[in-house]
Amino acid sequence: MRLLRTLLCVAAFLASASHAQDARKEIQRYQQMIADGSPVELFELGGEELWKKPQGPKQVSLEKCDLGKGPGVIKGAYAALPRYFKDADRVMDLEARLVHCMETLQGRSRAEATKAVFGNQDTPSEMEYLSAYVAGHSRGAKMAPGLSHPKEKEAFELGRALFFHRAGAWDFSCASCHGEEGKRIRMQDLPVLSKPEFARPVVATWPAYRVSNSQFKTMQWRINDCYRQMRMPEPKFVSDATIALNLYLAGTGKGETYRGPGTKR
Amino acid sequence: MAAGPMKIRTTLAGGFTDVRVLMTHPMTTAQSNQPLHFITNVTVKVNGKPVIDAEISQAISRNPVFSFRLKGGQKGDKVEVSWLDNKGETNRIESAVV
Amino acid sequence: MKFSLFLLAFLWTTVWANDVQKVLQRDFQARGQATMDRVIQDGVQRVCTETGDKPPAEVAKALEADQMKTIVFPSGSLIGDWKRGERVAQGGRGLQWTDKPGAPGEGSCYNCHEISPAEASHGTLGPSLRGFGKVRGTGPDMQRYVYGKIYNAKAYNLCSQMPRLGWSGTLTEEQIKDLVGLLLDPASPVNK
Amino acid sequence: MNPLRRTVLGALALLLAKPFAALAAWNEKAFGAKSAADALKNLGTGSTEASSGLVIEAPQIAENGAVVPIEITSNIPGTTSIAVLIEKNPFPLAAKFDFKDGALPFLKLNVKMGETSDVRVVATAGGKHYAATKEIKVTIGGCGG
Repeated sequence: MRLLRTLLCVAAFLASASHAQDARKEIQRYQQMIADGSPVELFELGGEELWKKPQGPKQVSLEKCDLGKGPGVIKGAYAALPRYFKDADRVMDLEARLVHCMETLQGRSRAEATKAVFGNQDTPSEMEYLSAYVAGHSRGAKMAPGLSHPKEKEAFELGRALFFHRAGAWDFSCASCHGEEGKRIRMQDLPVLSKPEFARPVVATWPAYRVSNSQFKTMQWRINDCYRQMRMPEPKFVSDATIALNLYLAGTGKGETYRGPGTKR
Repeated sequence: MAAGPMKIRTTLAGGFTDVRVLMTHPMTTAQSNQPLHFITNVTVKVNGKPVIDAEISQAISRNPVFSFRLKGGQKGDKVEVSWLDNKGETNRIESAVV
Repeated sequence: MKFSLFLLAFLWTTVWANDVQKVLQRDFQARGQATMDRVIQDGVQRVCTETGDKPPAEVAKALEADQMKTIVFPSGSLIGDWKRGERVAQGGRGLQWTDKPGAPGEGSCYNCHEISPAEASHGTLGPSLRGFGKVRGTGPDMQRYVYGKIYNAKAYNLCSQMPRLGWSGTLTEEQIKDLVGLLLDPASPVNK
Repeated sequence: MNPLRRTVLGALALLLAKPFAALAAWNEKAFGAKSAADALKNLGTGSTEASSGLVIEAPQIAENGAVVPIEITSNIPGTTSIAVLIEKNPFPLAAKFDFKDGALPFLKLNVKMGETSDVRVVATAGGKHYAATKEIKVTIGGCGG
């Protein structure tokens, strides 16, 4: 695939700047068409199987997992995440909560449950399948992450501070790329994620299938891969920092109707 | 994920039946440094009778998605889609029109 | 008065930046060449974070002068091979945990800048550099400016979003000269 | 010859050595052809005439060549087959669909494109062959690393 990508990288297509507007429209049409023909449902299907499959020392499924709407309630659960969970005394996003359920319900060790959280095109991870399944059950629900509990407020503020915090070998913050309107990286439009009008369509379409590498990707992965490109060390999976950033984005984009899992370039 | 799950949706539309089918398949090309592995044949049957026979190549995207349209149709019609790949693996899925 | 107000704001926000740094130290881990020392902010990163990239003029001036001292200017012509420069500008590797340690880095230039008219897939985070040498000249001062700007952009604009490509060890002296060539050489497509 | 083309050619040569006929019908010669003209000849649809009854719905620009969505409708009465060719792919023939009684000559599929290319669609109806083409430009966005 890398070779094909490299070949595609050198393929230029815009004859002149005057065509930029048409090009944008055509790219939107492309995005619409790939969304219509997306294999995203295959991942939802795979996730349903894993959700119902008895696993771990206790050989139980995740069907009793409480994602915030009560044990076993999946409908609308993703749209209300991240949020504070009293039983864990912590703000959690979907993936953090799934790990929690794997530990408490299935008796699995944290190390085992998180040993391969980011899959590849040949072996998507359990986390990716489950995210697709759970998020799919929020289609049509309004995004309403937890923003009222003191720990939720604290996490939101930490997320904001992280968003603007410059560090790493290249001095980047999230805002270095996502801070100014109307900018692109290569041909890719960059949403200003600190502004609701830009954050809303983004949070309403993650997690997502990426056609460029045929992989289903979660929000934890999205944050991880941004930090990789920012030349930072790696954020630990479902650490407070990643959840805070996730809540900052979800909170900034709240109110949008969830229409994911999305399909991206 | 070779020969993973398939998904099918068959819905009555104005005067025809819309069939949308998803297949889990790597559809590898040679440059992935993996053996060439792709679906070669796809067949669509309605109530056991073949209506579409397709020969396809590695130029079809990974995890193939196809839409077809069947003439007329009524609720309860059985639509079956099956595939065969170059290694002889196969998979099939059936659905009743809604 | 103005400055003391700034100092006050500085002290208040310092608490936040320190907190964030502690969070990063707790919640991030070294991977490959992306080691944990990278989460420790240097003075430039700290001041820019705390002032929302708008440092007071006198602070900016002082820190820019410090950054200028980090630049090692080679002697002689700084115009390298624009063809090699184009490859450095196209590539996006270097310093990530997925990159091979010790392998030559690349500039990621097209991610943010329009450069050669032949490459339509360019970003817009930075200004267009088309016709750079033709418009701005190619003399020793301009060569020095371009070399220095690529080596350490913060010496010219403290809170620029452009990485310090030489200072960070991303690009070598030769690679930067090749990029200077790409922007200034009259034979480069940039100036056609 | 570009490296993509070379590796695909090599692998296809290996593939063609296998006893493929033992499985279902798969037109090795047409799929192994390196030009659209050869592929069409091997499909037995060598001479075609342009037809506005053959409609290709596709974006003019594909952000990623790994997935290029194409929708094809034939309004030509009696259409029995539709072939899809990507002119500049190492092996242009992507797929061929035979429609029997009970199916409408319509399909939607996702194809891979190595570079900007014409997409040619050939429909067969009443023993005649009809063609339509559409150019799709391919690019890729995002960071290079």
